[in-house]
Amino acid sequence: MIDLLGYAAFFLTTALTYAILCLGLNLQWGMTGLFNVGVAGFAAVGAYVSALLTTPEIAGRLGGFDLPIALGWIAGAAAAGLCALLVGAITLRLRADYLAITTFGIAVAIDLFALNAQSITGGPFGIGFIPRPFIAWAGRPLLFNGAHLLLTGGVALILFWALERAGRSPWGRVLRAIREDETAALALGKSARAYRLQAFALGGAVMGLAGAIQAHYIGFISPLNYVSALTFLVWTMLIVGGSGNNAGAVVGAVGVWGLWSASGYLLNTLLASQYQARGSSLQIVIIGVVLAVILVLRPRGLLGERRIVSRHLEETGAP
Amino acid sequence: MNLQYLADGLLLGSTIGLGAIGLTITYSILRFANFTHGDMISWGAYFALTVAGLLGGIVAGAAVPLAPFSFGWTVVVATLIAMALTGLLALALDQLLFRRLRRRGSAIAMVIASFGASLALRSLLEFVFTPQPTYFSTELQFAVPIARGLRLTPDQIAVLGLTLVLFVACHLWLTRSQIGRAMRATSENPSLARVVGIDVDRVVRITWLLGGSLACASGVMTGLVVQIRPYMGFDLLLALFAAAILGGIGSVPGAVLGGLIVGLAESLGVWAGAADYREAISFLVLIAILLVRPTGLFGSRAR
Amino acid sequence: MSAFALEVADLWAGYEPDLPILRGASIRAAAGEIVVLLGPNGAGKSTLVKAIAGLVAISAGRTSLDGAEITHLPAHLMVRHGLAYVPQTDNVFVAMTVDENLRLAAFAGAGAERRARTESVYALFSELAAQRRRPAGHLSGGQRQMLAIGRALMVRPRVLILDEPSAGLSPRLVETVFAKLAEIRAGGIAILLVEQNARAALAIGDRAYVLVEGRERHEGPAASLWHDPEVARLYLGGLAAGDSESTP
Amino acid sequence: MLEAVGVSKHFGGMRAVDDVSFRIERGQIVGLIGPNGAGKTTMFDLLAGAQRPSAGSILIDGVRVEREAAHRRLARGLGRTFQIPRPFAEMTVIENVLLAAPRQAGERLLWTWFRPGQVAREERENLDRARALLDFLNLSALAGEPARTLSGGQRKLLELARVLMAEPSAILLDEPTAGVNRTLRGEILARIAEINRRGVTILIVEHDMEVIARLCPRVIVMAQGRILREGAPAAIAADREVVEAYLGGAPA
Repeated sequence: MIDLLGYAAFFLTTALTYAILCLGLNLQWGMTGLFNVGVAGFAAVGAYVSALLTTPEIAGRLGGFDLPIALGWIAGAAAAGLCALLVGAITLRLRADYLAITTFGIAVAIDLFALNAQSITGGPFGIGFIPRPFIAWAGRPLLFNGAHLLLTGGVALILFWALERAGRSPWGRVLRAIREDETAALALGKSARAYRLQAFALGGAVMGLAGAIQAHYIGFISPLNYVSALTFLVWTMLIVGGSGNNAGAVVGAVGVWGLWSASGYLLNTLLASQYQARGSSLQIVIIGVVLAVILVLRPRGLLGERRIVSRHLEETGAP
Repeated sequence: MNLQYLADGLLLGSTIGLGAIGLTITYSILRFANFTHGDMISWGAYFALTVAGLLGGIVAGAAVPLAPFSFGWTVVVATLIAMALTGLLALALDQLLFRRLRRRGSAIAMVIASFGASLALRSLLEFVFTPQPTYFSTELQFAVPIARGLRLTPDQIAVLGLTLVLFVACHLWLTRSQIGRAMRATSENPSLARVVGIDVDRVVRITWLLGGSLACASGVMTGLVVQIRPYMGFDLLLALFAAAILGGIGSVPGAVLGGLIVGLAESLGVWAGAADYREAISFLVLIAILLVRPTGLFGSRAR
Repeated sequence: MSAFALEVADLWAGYEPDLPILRGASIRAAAGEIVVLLGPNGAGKSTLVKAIAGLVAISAGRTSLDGAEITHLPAHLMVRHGLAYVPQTDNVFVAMTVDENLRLAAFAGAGAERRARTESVYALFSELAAQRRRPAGHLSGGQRQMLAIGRALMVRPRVLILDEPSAGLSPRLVETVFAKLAEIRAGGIAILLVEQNARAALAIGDRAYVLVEGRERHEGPAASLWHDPEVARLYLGGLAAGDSESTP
Repeated sequence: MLEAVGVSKHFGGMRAVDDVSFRIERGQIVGLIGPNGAGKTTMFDLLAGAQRPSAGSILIDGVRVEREAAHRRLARGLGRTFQIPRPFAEMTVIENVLLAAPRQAGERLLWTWFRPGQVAREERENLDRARALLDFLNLSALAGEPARTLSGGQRKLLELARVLMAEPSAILLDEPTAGVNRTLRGEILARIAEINRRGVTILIVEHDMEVIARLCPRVIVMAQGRILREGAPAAIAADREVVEAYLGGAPA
């Protein structure tokens, strides 16, 4: 029973870190219509920056500043946000599919950097000994995982609130207008470029924060964590949950993470032992099929988008 | 920079160019960034590998290398069969997935779908064949000197030759055949194409078939001179996009030239000591072209 | 069967289901006849010819060629049935050469037959012959219009529909293009001509319809229409008619 | 209050608008008509600021604005509608109107978090105005529906509501009844007349002569980039030169 609770806390904590990634993507894609295939790259920036700042000093590698974890989180988010701002400044004027290709390229470039800049990132060996919050309770899994769940849940809740507040305000209304018809939004005097850049950078920062949280939860990062499969998983979560809807992003993250874990468990039991090492490939195939089916049959996802943007409108009753 | 780097760059560039031909044709007609093109390259290589293996088992002696090359008749025949198979795979994917999204008129949903399908296809290969690299032949090949400081293996020369042949064939197909002209017309203006009597749905089907078989050819070539891995096509994808955009979407000569430029740039990077960041170089080329001239070298249309 | 090459009966069509632009339009064109379609802006002239060509969904009514129904035929099969349509804008493939534009016509027969047809187009539009290897994007506005018409003729249509071929052309060029239409008519083709430029169109036309609010409101021989007070009323009548209503 | 002085616009060798001058006084409602290609749309774009004139000047309340961008002219009180309305199809009707409120505090990201009170107060005020406008234009029943469900005529009304939300003192209307059925057309005309009665200056480009006749005591006719006639509708309708201009080609 205790084991099960511990696992549940572990499962939910992991799912919530994905939910945060998903919230970032929802701001970019769901609300603003910016196609980002570099989710893994932005998460990696957040994770590595935070890890470099907070780990103890190690010979032969830059960093090791031993700073507090909270500072690492903030720096990780800021670095990823800055990165998104740069990429956005160059590419947001391009057609949607060129943006997709460029963000794809950014993720590849970040991955290469993580893999090869050994003196900074630890190369293929990654960075270990990343300080974990509540490490004193590591011997008591339930307490440790429970505390992490509370922490991650708290951060997710604050982000959810902040993104709902922003997204369901006149600001969010402009984002939605730009997504639907840029020319018409311009005619109303709304500068599409500035709003897009804000949304893209903020979304990147949220992804960076998620990357940092994950890194400090697991205590170890390596380039293997930030392959395109991560981007793909987050996209599937958002599409399944319902893009354009923050609650959908969270529901999708928990649901798809559940499906992912369950399929991993099932494949492990079902596959003959010589194939088990390859099981994770089959997991990806399963998620890919889920994505395709949702796109074809239910493109709005489980929850879909709310029709009314402004929360003030809901507060004052039916319009 | 010595000649050998130049030769390596040309060789790499011609495999990129070969892959980019298929990408640029399909991109211009299907009108979305198709991330599965890279995986069609991998699937094509594995199709060819499997068929060649089967043929070798059936026809005794067919697998004996055709001197001076490292591969035998089986690979040649298998490539032709695999091209057809990959074309059919691409067409099947269209019928199952992309056609339904196209009807809804959402180009960006097609990009998402292709991104997902790409990962699923690649993982399926990984599941069946394991991530371990494999080869058409384990025969050792000795590079022959071509000029001072420049050596190429016969296989590499064959790849250069085949790129040239396929480039000319594609170019002739698009400019001389009726269906090729219909494809160009569709890529330029689909609604006018309908008005002049072109069956656009048929053009789209042929485009998938052609794109798949070209991807397969590119996969076999890459497999011959490098190795066969489930990720081989995906790792090439960024370079392919860079080459196709650099050349101008829809331009076959542009794709080949773009491929050569990207290949040479990567090899220049290797020469300059940035071997580990080779793929990032195609990204830099891509960013540069998007900043300076998003329509590409041969592109005329603002798309 | 019907004596008319093109027959349109009580056609309803539009871009959105709840907003029909055509409201029961009926027109006819006989072989060897130029029929002019006039009307104030927004009357639905372009929509009518697009609906006939299969580019706008038809909700009710019937279109037929020499008596054979073509109402819901997909656009790309229209040329096979003998109907060629020349859109108003973007009507040539600019990245392809003049020759290639002509050869695109998919049902122009093979080999010798197609070469003969190509040469007859070049004979009709001699200006194009000199430019046959150049991309159509390099042509002038008038030459593009000729190329678009030439390409339509490649399929030897029985009905040729032109949507404002005079748009953007100088008066002299309009005259040249319209003179060619008269030549084409001599070959026994029915021509349906949508025009803003009524003066020039009525000069070569045989018969004309005035379309108002999605249906034909007036029909008559082209020669007499120019001075028909009814036509002036259809264009500007509202100004006088509405005036009395508005006075409080 | 709105004045054009010697305004010309050349595209290459073509003179789309050629030395056009007119003056519209505060509170007037004027029709701008002419055959296709007469330069009406270009003139309209020049007034609204979508294009810059090659020569001449445009004045709002005596201030020269021909170099100012469209949204600056809106700030001076000159609004416009589009011939083909572009509502945000998936957004509700009322939010389409709310979006048009200029310079909203809630459009700043940081203020949505740190000045919620101000944002909420402003949004409530805007909501009241938007509801009143929808009432005025008989769209209240549809306020919560996505704009894509509106008919062509209702879209025209929404377009009017959007431009009114910016509280302009003059409005340029581009074919306010094109593609609208007869019943709704009457309603749109009545609303335009009412807007004008409340003191808003209006210039209408329209092909439907009946609309012009019912709304505008004064009509300007353009042909081939120039002003051909100016006067009362009935006199214009009887003018043979105007008729010939409509039937095409150069006046003989």
